[in-house]
Amino acid sequence: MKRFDLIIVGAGPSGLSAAIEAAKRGLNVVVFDENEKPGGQLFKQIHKFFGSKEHRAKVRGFVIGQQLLKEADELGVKVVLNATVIGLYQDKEVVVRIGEEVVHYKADAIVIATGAAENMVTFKGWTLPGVIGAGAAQTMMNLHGVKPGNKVLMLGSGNVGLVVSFQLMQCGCEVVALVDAAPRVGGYGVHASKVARCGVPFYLSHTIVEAEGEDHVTGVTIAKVDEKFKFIEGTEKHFDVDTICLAVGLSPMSQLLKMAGCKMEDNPKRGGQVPICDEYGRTSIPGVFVAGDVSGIEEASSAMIEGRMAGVVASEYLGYIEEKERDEELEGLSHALDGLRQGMFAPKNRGKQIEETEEGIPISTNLLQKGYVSDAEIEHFPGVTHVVGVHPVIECTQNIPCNPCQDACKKGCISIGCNITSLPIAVPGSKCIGCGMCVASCSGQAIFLVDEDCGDGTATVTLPYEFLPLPEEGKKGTALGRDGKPVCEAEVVSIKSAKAFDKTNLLTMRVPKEYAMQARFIKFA
Amino acid sequence: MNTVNDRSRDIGPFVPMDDDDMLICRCEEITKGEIRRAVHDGMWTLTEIRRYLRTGMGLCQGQTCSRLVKGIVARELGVSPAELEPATSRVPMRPIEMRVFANEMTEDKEADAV
Amino acid sequence: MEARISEHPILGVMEKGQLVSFTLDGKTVQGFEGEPIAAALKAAGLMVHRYTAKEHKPRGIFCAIGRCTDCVMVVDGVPNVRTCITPLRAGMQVKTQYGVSDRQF
Amino acid sequence: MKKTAEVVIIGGGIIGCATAYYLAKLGREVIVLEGSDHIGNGGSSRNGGGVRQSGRDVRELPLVMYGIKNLWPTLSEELEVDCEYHQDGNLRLGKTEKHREILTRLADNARGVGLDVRMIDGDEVRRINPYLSDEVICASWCPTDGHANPLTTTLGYYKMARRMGVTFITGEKVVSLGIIKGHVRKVVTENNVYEGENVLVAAGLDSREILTSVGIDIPMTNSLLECLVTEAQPHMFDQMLGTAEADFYGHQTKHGSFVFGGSSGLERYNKDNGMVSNSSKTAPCICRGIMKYFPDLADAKIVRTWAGWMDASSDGVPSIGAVDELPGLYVACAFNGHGFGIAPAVGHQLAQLITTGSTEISLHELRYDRYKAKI
Repeated sequence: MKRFDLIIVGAGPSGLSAAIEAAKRGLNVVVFDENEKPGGQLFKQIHKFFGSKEHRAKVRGFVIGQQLLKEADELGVKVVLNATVIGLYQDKEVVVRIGEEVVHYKADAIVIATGAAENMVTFKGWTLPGVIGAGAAQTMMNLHGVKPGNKVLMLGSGNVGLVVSFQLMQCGCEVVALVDAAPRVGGYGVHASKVARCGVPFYLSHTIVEAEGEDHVTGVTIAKVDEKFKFIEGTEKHFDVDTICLAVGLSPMSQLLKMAGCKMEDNPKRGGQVPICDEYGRTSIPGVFVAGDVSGIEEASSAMIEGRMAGVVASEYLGYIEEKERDEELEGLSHALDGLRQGMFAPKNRGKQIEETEEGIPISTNLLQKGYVSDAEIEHFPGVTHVVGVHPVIECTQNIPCNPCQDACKKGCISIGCNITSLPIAVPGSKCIGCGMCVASCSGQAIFLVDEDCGDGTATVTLPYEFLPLPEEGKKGTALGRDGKPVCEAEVVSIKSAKAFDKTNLLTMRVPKEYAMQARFIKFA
Repeated sequence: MNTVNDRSRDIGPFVPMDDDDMLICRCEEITKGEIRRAVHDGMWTLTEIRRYLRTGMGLCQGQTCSRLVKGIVARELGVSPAELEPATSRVPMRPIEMRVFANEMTEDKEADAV
Repeated sequence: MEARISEHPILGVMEKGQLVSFTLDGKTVQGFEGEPIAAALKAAGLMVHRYTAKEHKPRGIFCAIGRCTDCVMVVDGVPNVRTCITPLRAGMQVKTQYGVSDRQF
Repeated sequence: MKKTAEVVIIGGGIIGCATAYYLAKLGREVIVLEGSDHIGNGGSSRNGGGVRQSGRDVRELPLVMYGIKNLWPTLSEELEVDCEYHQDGNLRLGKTEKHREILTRLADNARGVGLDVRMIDGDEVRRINPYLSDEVICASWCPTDGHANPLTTTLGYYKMARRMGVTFITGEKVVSLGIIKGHVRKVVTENNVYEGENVLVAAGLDSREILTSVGIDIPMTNSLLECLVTEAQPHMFDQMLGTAEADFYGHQTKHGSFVFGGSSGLERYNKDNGMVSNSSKTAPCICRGIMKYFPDLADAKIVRTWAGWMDASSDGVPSIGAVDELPGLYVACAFNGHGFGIAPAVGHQLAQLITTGSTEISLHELRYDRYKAKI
């Protein structure tokens, strides 16, 4: 039987990262993935990632996927696609369906990096065509270039629901509402804000009563729920939609591990049924390792580090490196992982209600309940200052592990400091030259360049714009506030695209100066 | 480790609910009411529910409904979902045609396949 | 094909295979070779892929990655084909599935 | 928690559940102890669903014939569950002259005890089941055989017995039995001690170790049997199928899926890792076997495979009845992989035996102490 040092199941961020680390150290590695394309969810993630440089921050997910694949390929890793691992048997025998055959392989070590599957919720009509998972929407629009629908209601305000809502708008769908049964937005505030300012209303403490339609979805009714998640009569709202998107969480896809006989546990903090493993992914079966969402739901950025850890641990397990080298590597990787697991959204804070930032500033209640920071609240944050001339307004209001903006400004206008989760500060006395690198670099699209008074009664606001078609200079539109509601008329002054901006166009609009601190998006008739 | 489970423990009567006709297992078209009723008929483990009703035994093998079924059974029994052991995972992880499953690659070709 | 995204602000113009013809319940439809059958059908405006065995209820795309098996149809005479992960080829005969066959109830 | 009863049954499989049900019908107080976490977790939910008489040893035929005549036809109504019982005959298929010999001998023996079973040729086989390939040259045909759903039947017995007041305790692994004044009364588990006037050991292969504690031995060993099930397919046929070689057996279920069992020849030597694990080699082998008989099923997709231990005795026939030398003790084990179809009759007769001391169908040939040296 053909034998490998290391068989990896899943060519997503963690699987590929494990493969790279192992191959670097001389292991003979093969990666099997059931999909036609590698990269796991990375190729559906078209937004810029958070984190710092070591986490590949401000690089878009699908580009990270391309980078990982290239690196793996250069190291001689074999990535076999359309290869479904159908079973994991005793003695680390892996049976794979490849094309029209099944093949038996042996491995000295196995890394399971099968990722996660979407959770679902039930409501009347949930089986109708047109009710789809958020992942399905991403797959259709970002992999296959087909719009999942025209008018969409999104259920779920976690990062997936928020990011996918934005992606839906980017490909030309209308998102009529974002609904969540929880009383607070679950995902990053910056993701919520960029959706809200496009005009998507948020309905927290609401959920779906019924998906309507005979043969497919033609409408949806939502209603408010009480603390026990029971519908409150008389609060029903109807929307005409053709698509309902469900983004209600993920569960580890750990069936292969259970099949292999790994000790498992049901751990709600890690998202469900997961293998019992140590911090480096060692399961109860010697030589079987796990990495990424399969061992606990997190972000792709942490999955990549976990993958690298598993690759390092497997290398030592098979004698390709000494314990000392392993421990040194793991120390560095642990440090990187710790960096990502900080801030208000850290796994350790799951389920906690955080009332104020690390700096002691109250968290915006509007942000949590409606998806945007109010005009009054935004003034409390250290990134928001008022100085003469063009300057960055950094509307980053939660402690999340992310710092590209600090590096983006060569003039030192933005500072986060060594604590990656600190709120960015607009540095007093610094001189902004209006280059816009900070606007394009902010993965949360939370930085604006504002000239509050151009001297002629107008102000200019430069905002990140990732939609098509790009408007021409001079085009008139309506400026929308953070809440997505019209605030005033606006005119496009310029639209800048540059390679360094990586598809984030900088749209500068002119508005009456009294709206300089309100106008945050522009809509064209 | 198995845990002693006296199936005569009183879990209260079956009380009909408004959404008992809600479909839970999309493949086998099993409703919430059927699942709740089965719990009261003594099916207290996810394995028993599955064997009795076919939930999670359809084409998708429980990929979609297993978490939902777990929640319903746990509520009916008055325990936390984490206490319920999920049904066993079985080969094949995805449906596979008999002709393909039957077609095992010969050893001389294994190296070329990857 | 209005459901097709002609140009995406981030992804640009997507690379696709050749435009080919296939049939849906006997009618000729077009799609790109190699894309999932379900993507071609979605672009052609199809919502209902099958009707269920017990309740005869309509189903369509749900997970789009081959897990939920809701989008199965009868393809070239074979029932239960997951259209979301089966690549389209010219001349395929795709039929709405009723229960486990293409015979209407 | 209840710890004493008139009857303590060890084993919550179909034998234990059916016996408990019929005992409860006769007004007896029963406790059933199941070692695993689930009712019906052994062969009861892992078999191919055959409810057949043909192909069986003549010693067990009277019992199974009794069940098919008197119990199976009304079982769904009685248990208030769809047992999916079909009585559409059993084809035991042969592809070679050697197969014909085996099948003819079995058929002749069965006719000797009054079973309607006859040999038919390949063409007649294909008239009954047109999907069978030309490789089939003969079959034994028993029109009163059939199949049912082992899962719903087993759990149906459990449900009704429980409803009638039987106490079921799962996760209660029996370690030993205890004798009090010459009478088997005590049942010791890992956690508790139970007591009954009568104790029935129906714990499959584990029965051997349990019985050892009171000095009774039933020679048994284990063998791993594997099964698989396809996705639902359009309706094709209703017969139960088997082969002379026993390389596969099975049927199409009411749901449309095909359930097939089979072997690779390696089952006696499989390695146990603490779980009942499939071998990587068997399912492909079963598929190849099936396709020789049913080429049309090549595109049917397998959705699930599983394995189960069979409790095999040296003569291939179960041990059922009272252990005369130890009053209060009864056994029902070593069903050799075909205990499902016979289970209702076994439960029914054991309930009679435990309650009245005698049975309608003689169990003499199935005595626990019948095993003798060959010379």
